[in-house]
Amino acid sequence: MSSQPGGRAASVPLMGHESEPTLFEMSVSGRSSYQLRTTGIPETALKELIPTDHLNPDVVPVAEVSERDLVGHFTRLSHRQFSVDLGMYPLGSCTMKYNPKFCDAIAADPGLNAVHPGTPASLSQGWLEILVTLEEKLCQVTGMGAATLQPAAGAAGELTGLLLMRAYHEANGDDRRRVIIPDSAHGTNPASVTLGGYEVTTVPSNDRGLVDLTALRAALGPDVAGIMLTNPNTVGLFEEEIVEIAKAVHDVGGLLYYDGANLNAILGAVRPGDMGFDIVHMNLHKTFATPHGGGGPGAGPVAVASRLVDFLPGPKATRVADGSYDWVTPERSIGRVHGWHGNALVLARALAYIDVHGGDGLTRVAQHAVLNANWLRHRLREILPAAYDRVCMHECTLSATALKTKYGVRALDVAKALLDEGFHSPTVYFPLIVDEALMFEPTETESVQTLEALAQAIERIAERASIDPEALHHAPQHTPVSRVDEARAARHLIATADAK
Amino acid sequence: MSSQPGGRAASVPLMGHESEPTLFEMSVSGRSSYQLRTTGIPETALKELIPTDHLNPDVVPVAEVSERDLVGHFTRLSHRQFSVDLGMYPLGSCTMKYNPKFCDAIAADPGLNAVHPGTPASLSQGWLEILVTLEEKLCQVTGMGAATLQPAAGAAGELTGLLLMRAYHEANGDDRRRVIIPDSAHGTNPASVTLGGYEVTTVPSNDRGLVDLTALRAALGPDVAGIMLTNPNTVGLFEEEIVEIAKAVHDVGGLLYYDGANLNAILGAVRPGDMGFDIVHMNLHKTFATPHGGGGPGAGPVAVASRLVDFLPGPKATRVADGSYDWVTPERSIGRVHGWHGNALVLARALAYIDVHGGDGLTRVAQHAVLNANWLRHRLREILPAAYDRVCMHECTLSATALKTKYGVRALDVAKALLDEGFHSPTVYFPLIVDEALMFEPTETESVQTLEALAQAIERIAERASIDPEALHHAPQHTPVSRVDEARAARHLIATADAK
Amino acid sequence: MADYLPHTSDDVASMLEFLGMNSLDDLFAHIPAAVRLANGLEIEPGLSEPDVAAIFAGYTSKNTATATKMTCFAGGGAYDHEVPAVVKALASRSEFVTAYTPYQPEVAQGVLQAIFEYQTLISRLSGLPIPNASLYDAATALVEALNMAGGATGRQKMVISAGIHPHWRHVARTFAKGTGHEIVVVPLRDGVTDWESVDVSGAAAIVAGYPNYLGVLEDLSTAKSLALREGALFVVGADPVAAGVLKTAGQWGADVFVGEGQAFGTPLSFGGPYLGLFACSEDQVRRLPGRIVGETVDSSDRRAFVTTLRAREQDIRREKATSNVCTNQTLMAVTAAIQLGWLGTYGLREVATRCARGAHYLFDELTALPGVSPVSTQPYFREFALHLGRSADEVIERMAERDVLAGLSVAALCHGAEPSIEGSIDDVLLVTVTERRTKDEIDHYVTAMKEVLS
Amino acid sequence: MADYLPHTSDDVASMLEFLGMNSLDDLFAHIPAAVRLANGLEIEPGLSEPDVAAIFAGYTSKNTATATKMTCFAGGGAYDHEVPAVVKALASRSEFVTAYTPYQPEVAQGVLQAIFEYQTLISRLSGLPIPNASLYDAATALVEALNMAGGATGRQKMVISAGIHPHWRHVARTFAKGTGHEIVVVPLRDGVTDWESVDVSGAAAIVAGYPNYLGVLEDLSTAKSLALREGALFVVGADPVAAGVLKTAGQWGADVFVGEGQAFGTPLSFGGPYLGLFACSEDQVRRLPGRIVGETVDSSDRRAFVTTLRAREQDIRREKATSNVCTNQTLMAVTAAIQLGWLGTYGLREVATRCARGAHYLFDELTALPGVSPVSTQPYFREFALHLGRSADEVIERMAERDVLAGLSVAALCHGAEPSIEGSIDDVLLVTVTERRTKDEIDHYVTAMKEVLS
Ligand SMILES: Cc1ncc(COP(=O)(O)O)c(C=O)c1O
Ligand SMILES: Cc1ncc(COP(=O)(O)O)c(C=O)c1O
Repeated sequence: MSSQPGGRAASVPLMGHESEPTLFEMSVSGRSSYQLRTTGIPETALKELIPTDHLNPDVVPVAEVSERDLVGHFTRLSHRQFSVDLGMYPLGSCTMKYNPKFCDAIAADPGLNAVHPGTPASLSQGWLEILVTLEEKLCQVTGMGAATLQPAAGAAGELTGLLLMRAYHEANGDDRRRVIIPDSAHGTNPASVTLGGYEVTTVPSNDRGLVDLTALRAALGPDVAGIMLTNPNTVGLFEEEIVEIAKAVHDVGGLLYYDGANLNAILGAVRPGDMGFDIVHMNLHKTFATPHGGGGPGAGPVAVASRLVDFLPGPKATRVADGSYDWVTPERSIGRVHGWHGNALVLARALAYIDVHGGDGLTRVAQHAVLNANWLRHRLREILPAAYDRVCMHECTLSATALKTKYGVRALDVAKALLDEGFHSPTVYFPLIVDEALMFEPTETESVQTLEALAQAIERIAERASIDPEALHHAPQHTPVSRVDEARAARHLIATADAK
Repeated sequence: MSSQPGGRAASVPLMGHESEPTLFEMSVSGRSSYQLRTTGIPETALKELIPTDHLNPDVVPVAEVSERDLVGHFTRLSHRQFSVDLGMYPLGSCTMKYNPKFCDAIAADPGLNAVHPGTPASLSQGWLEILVTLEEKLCQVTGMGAATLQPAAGAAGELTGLLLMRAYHEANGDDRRRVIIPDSAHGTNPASVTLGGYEVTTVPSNDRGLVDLTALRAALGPDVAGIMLTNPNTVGLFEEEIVEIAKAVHDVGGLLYYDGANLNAILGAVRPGDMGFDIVHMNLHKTFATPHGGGGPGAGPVAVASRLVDFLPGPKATRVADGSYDWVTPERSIGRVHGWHGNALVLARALAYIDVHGGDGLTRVAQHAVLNANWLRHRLREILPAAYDRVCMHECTLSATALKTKYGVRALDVAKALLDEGFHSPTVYFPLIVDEALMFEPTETESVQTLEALAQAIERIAERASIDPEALHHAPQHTPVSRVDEARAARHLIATADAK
Repeated sequence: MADYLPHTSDDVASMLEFLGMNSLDDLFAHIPAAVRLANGLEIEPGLSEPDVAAIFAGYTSKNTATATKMTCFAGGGAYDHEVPAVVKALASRSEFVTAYTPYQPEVAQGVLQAIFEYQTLISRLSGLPIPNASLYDAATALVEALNMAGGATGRQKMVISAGIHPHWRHVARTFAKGTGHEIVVVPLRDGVTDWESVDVSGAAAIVAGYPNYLGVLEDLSTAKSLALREGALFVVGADPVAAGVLKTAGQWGADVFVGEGQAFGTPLSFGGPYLGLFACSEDQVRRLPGRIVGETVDSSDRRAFVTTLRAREQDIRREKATSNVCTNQTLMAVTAAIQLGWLGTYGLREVATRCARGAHYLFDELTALPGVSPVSTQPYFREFALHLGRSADEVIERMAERDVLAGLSVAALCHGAEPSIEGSIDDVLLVTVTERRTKDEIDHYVTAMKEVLS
Repeated sequence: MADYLPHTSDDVASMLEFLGMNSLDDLFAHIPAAVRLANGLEIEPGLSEPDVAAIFAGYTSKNTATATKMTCFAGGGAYDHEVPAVVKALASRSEFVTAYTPYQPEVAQGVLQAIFEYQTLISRLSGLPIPNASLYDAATALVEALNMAGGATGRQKMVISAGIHPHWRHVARTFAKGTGHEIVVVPLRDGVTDWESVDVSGAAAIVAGYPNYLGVLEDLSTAKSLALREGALFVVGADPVAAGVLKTAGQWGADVFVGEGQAFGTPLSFGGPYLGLFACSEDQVRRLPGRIVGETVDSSDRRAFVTTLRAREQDIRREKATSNVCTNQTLMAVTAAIQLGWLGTYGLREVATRCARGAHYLFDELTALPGVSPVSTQPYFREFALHLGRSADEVIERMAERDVLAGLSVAALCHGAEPSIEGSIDDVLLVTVTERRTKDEIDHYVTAMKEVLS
C-alpha cells in the first residue's frame, strides 16, 4: 500500500514525534468525504452546456480522503501547533492577548456571517449599524474625526494612510516626495512608503531609544509629506517629545501618521489625535483581541483628523438623515482599498470586545498591560537587562548581549530554550537598533503567577548557559521537530507537494 | 506566590512532560471569570428572603481563576487526552468508530437543545416526532415491535430489559428465579441480573468459543426467567446455534435477552428478532456513532417483541389518532427508568446518523466492520493468533500467550507499547475466557492503510519482544505520564484535591 | 448513497482476496440461512447531510417553546442557566467528546484530571468527602443511593419524603421491583414533610429533598435525627446551585448526597443527557456506585490520575458489583467542572442569590393577583408552586401564546407519583426563576398572567 | 464592569510595590501632561457578555437577507457554497485560530503544514508552480500581481479587461495612485473583451478574467498572444471553483493567477475575511508577494516546514520589499485546505458541474420570460447577466419580499468602474447559482420573478 495511514497518531506529541503525512500522501483513488444536497436539477452533460475548448481535458487532482482521515489529519496537525489557548505567547509587538470565545460566538452567528456583501443596504441595516458604531468608538479611542474600516490588516492600513496623505497634499496642490521613518520602525512602514510612491528618509534614534529630535528637524523640509511613528515605539518606549515632534512636522506642512500596532499601551491614557497625529491605523487583531488565525485575518481600520475625512475610501457605511444607514462615498475619496467592506467579521468581534470592556475596561487593559511589561522588565533586570532601563509601556525590549559575551548564548538560543520550558518565544532581533533583542509583550491577560513562571524559566536557562552553553544551541528538544534547516528551505524551494 | 501559573504550557506534550496544575492550584483569591446578564431586579439581601438557619455561614470554595487561565488549563488537558479524532481506537466491544461532526451540529441546534423536558407535547411536537421516528427505525433494525428510548446507557437498558422480563412473567403468574449468562458475558450482564432480582446461572463456552448447547440445556428449567446473550458474542463470534438456543429457552418458557453492544456486526444481515430474541438493548454510543464523551453519555434503548410491548416504560412519545404526537403510558408499564425522556440529544444524533446511512448504508457499515476485523485477524495470525481462528464478526480476540511464554511479554505490555506506536490499545484481558486476550475492533471507518500500519506496529513490537523484552515492561515512554501506580491509588484513596 | 466508509471497491476486492473470499456475503456465510435477512432493512436509502439537515429543520420548526423563542420559567429539575461561549468551546473540544472511558491512563490524563477536578467540586458542594465520576441523572442517582442503603443496612425499607421530585420517586418505584425494596412515601403538609405521619422503624434510608420539589426549604434536622435513631442512611437530594448560599447536604448531616448537575453548563436538552451527582461519607466508600478517579504517581513519580477502587465494579465483581453502571455521563461532568471553574466561588454565590431574588420578586407579584394562592407558606429558594384557580395546562398554553413558558403543571409532573398537595391539583403551577431572568421578563410574565387569568 | 483581566487589587498593589510605585498612574507619568486624556474615554461602561449578546441580537434582527432566511442567488465574487459541519469543526480548532504567524517552526508545524497543503492545492487549481500563503482578498491580490508585473518589466502600463470584477478594477485604480501605474481598461463587446480596441503596446501586464465578471467564458488565447507579443506578464483572475471542470489559468498560459478563495469553506461573511489567492510561474518567484512555506528537515532529519525566501519580505527588505503585506489570511487558507480536502478531486468537479447545470437551467427559464434578455450571447459558467427592462434595484427589493435574494444590481456593483455593457445598465441583474440551489428553489425564483415583472 503506497499511501500513508490516516488513522495513526504517531505524529501527535501526546504519543510520538514522527512527522504527519500530507493530505496527498494519505490520498487513495476512489475515496471521498463530500456530501451534497439533492437538487433535482436534470443532470445534463457538461459539454452540452459549455464549449469543449473551455473544458479541462484532465482532472485536477485535489485529494481523495475519507472524512475520518480528514478529521484525524487536521486534529493531529492542531496538536503540533502552539496557540494562545495553550499558553503565554509573549511576542513583542504582536499583542497576543487572550481572544474571548464570546467574540468568536458573535462572529459565528448566521445573522452576521450568512449575509452576502452585495446585499442592498435596506436588507442589511444591522451590518451597517455595526460598522458605523464601531467607527464612532474607534474614533473616540484615537481622538479622530472619521475612519475607514476597509483595510484588511495593519500594512493595508499604512498604505491607505499614505494614499490619504498623498491625496491631501495633491488637493492642496503641493507635491511632496519624502516620508520620514525612525530607524526603529517596523518593516511594513518603509515598504508601505514605497508603495505609496514616496521616498523613505530614516532618522536615527537617540541614546534613550527615542526619535532624535535634532536629527528629525534636520531631515524635515518642504518636500516632506509626513512622518510615520509608532508611539509607544517598537522598543516599547513612549516618545516623550511627541508634542515637539508634531509641531516640527506640522511646521513644514507635513502630516503625522500613527502606526497603531502599539495602541494597547495607551488606551484611555492618551490619544493619537491629542498628540497631534493626523492619520492613525489600528490593528484590531492586536489591541482589540481578534484572533490571529496563525497569521491572519486581521483588520487595520484607518482613522483621520477632520481635514482628511473627505478623502477616506468609499463606499462607507453612514447614518443618513432618516436615522437609517446607507453606503456613502466621501467627496474626494481615494477609492476602494478592499474588494468589499473590509474584514467584516473581524470588525464585529472588535465591537463586541469594546462593548464588553467599555471605556473603563479599555483603560484598565492598557494599565495592566503596562504594569505587566514593567514588572517583567524589572524582574529580569539581572539576567536580561533592558536595552533602555526605565519605565516602559506595554512591552519591554531586553538584550541577551551579556549572555552572548559571557557564554556565547544568543537571543535565539534563549528563545528556543523557552519553548522547552513551556513558553512561546518573545520577538527576537527586532527592533533592529537593539543588539541581541528579546522583546517581551506579556499583555494584560497574563497573571503575575505566569509572569513569575516565565522569569523562573529564564533563570533556569541562564543557569544552563553558565553550565552547558552548547546544549542551548540545540534547544528545543521536547518539540515535535528540533531546529529546522531554514537555509536548505531557501536554497532548494519546495513550496508544494508536487515540487521535485 | 503560592499558586500555580495558568499560562505555562509545559504540560502540553507539544512542549514538555510536566504535570498540569489543578484548577485549585491555579486559583487566586479575588480572581474571576463569570459575567451575568443585567437583570434590574432589586438587590435585596438574601437573609431578608431566606431564614438564616438555611443560609450557609461559610462560603463554599469553588475556584477563582481568570477566563484566560480557564481556557489554558482545559485546552492543555485536552492535549493530554487521546481520542477518536486523533487516531485509531481499536477497543474491542466499544465500537469506537468515527463520530460524524454533522450529528454534533444537529445536537447543537437550539431548536433541540433549548427545549425544556417539561414542555407540553403541543409545544414540542418536533421532539416527539424525532423520538417516534427513531423508535420505528430501531425496531426495523432489530426486528422488534416497539421500544423505549429512556435508558441512558447499555447497562440501564439491560436492567430495564430484566424488569420487563420480570413484569412479563409476573403477569403470567409464574415467578422465576434464574437468568442464564454465558461465561464470556460482559460484567454489566450479571450485575444487572442481580439488580433485576434474579440469580445468575453461568453456562460455559465450548471449545469453539460459543455457548455450550448441552450445558445450556442442562441449566434450563421452569425456574429460568431467561437468558442474556450477546450475538456476535464478546469474543466476536456469531452464536451459530442461536436457533437451537432460542428454541431451548422458549421451550422452558424463558425469554431471550439480546445485549446489543455488538449490533454493529449484523446491521442489515440478521436481526435479533428474527433470531428469536424477545428483548434487545442497543448502545447508540457504539453502533450509531454517538460520541463517548470520555466515558459517557450514551443511550441504551430497549426494543421488545410484541408480547412485551404493554410493559414498556412510560410515558412514551406516541403518534396519536389525529397524526399529532403525545405522551402515552403503556397499559402495564413498569414505569419510568429515567428522570425525563432519556438522553434526548444522543437519540437525535443517532437518528441523524441513521438517516444519512439509510438501510443500504447501515448494511455496508456491518459488512465493512466485519471485513476489517477479519483482515486484521488474518494479517496478525503469525504474531497474535486468534483465540478461535476462523471467520469472526466485527472484532477479533487475539491472544498474546505465545509472546508471553516465549519472551514473558504480556498482553498488557503489547497494549502499552502500542501507545508509543501511535495507536490506542485494544481491550485487554476481556473476555475472561481467553488467555492474554487482546481484543481488536477496528470498526468500519478505519482504512486498510491504517490497519496495515497497526499490523506493522505490532510486528515491530514483536520484534522488540524478541530482542529486549524488558524494555516493553516499561512502555509507554513517549506519553505524558508513564505507567501509573494503580495499587497506590487504591491503597490510599485521593479522590479530591481536599483529601489529605 | 451517503456514509462515512473509507473503503473503495478496490479496497474491498483486495481485502477479500487477502482473506480468500469472493464477496462480502462470504463473511456472513456462517450465519444460519434461516435467520438471515433476505431483502435488507426496510429503511429509506441514505441521504446527504444537507438533506438530513433539512428534515431536522422540519422537526425543530415544530418545537415552538425553545428557551431561545420563549422566556423560560419552567424548572422542576431542569434549569435555564447561562452557559457562556467559553464553556461551550472548551467542553466541545473533540479530545473530550470523542474519547472512550479512560482505560489507558497514560493517554487519558486530560479526562482523568478533569474528572478529578469535578469530583473535588461535587465533594465541596455536597459537603461529603467521597464523590463519584457521575451517574446517568438525579433519578437514577437516587436509586443507587437506595441500593447503597440497602447494602449498608441489610434492610429493604426506603422512607422517602414526598418532597422528592415526583419523577425520582417514580423511578425509585420502578427499580424497587428488581431490588425488592419497599418504598414508603412520607406526605407533605403545607409543603413540608410530615415525618410523624409514617412508621419509619427499620428504615434502610431516610430520603429528603433540599429544597423539595415544590421549592420549599425544609428544616432537615428532624429527618436526620430519625435516620440516626433508626440507624438508617440519611440521603439528601439537593439542588447543587443552592449550595452557593444554602447549607450543604453534609452540613445537614447527610450520609449520601444525590442531585441533578444539569444546571452546570448543560443545556435544557429536552431532559438529557444530564448529570447524576453522587457523593457519600467515608464509611460507604466500598459501596460507591460507578467510577471514581484517584490521584497517584507514574513510574517516574510524576503526579497522575487513574480510575481506582475498581474491585467494586461490574467488570470485575460481576453479579456482586455495587452497581451495574458502566458508561456514565463523563462529558457532562467535565462540562460541569468547566462551568464551575468559570462561575468560580463568587459567581456561583451570585447565581444562587439572583435565582432567589428573582423568584421572590415574581412570587410577590403573582400572589398579589386575585385568585392566586401559594401552595405552601414556608420559605423557598428559587421555585414555588401556586394555586391558580384555573387549569395549569390551559394557563401554560395561553401564556405560551405570549412567548412565556410559564412553568410546569404539577398534575402532569406528578403523573405516577403523589403530588401530596392540599386542595386541588390541576390548578397548581410550579414556577421557577433563574439568574437569566430580567425584571422586564418577569414584569411581562405578570402582565401576561393577569390577561390569562382575567 | 466586565473584562478579561486576571489581576486582583492585591496583585496590582504588590506588583506596583515591586516597582516602587504607588499607583497605576505612575506608569504613565512620563507622558507629557499636555496630551494626557483628562477624563477617560467617552465610551459607555463595560457590559456583560449576555448584555452585549442582546445588543447584537438587535443588529442581526435587522439583517433581513441572510442566506439562512432567503435563498441566495447573489454572487459576483462571494458565493453561497455548502460548508459542512466537519470543516467548521476543524477550521475552528483553537490551535489554528489563536496562533500567531509561524515564527517558531518547532511549535508551528500544524499551521505550516496546513499552509503547505493549501499551497499545493492552489498550485494545482491555478496550474502554476509557485503559490503563496494567501493575500487579503482577490482585489488586493490583483494589485500585487500588477506590482509584480511592474517589477518584472520595469513598465507602468497595466492593461486590464473590463471583464475583471469592477471592485478589483476599482481597487487597482486606488493603489495605482501610489505606484504610478497607468491603468488601461479594455471594454467588452457582447460580454467579451475587445482587445483590439485599445493600444496594448508597452504593457507591463495583460489582465483577463475567467470567467469574467458577467460570468462569460472568454477564449484567453488572444490575450495570451498579446502578452507574448508585448513581453508583458499575462495575469488571469479566475474563479477557483471553475478549475473543477474548466481549463486552469496555467493551461491558458498565465504567468500569474489571482482569485478569490472565499468559495472554499468561508461563509459569505458580509465580504470578509476572505481569501486572496495568488500563484505565479517559476521565473517570478523572487518577486512573490507575502509569505511562502517551504519543506525542509530538522536537525534530526525529520521532515519539517518553515516560512522561506524571507529575504523578499518587508521585515528584512524594508523599503525594497516586493510587498508590504505582513498579516495575511492564513486561517482562511487553512480552511480552504480543509474544505478542499473534504470536497476532494471529484467533489470539486461535482460542485462545479452542479453550479453550471443550475445556472443554465435558471438562465433558460428566465430568458423565456417576456422582456428579459441576456447581456451576452456567449458561453458562461455559473453566473449570467440579464436585462430585465425594470430597475434591478427595485426587482431585488420585490424579490426579497418573496424570500429570494435575486442577484446583484450591476449598476451598484459598477459604482466606480465601467460596466462595459451595451444598452441600459440600471436594469441589469447579475444572477448566480451554486451547488446548494435546488430545482424547487430555482422554480420558486422563476415564479417570483414572473410576479415581480408582470
Ligand atoms: C509596529 C507594527 N507596525 C505594523 C505592523 C503590521 O501590521 P499587520 O501585520 O496587521 O499588517 C505590525 C505587525 O506586526 C507591527 O508590529
Ligand atoms: C458487551 C457489552 N455489554 C454491555 C455493555 C454496557 O454498555 P454501557 O457501557 O453503555 O452501559 C458494554 C459496554 O462496554 C458491552 O461491551
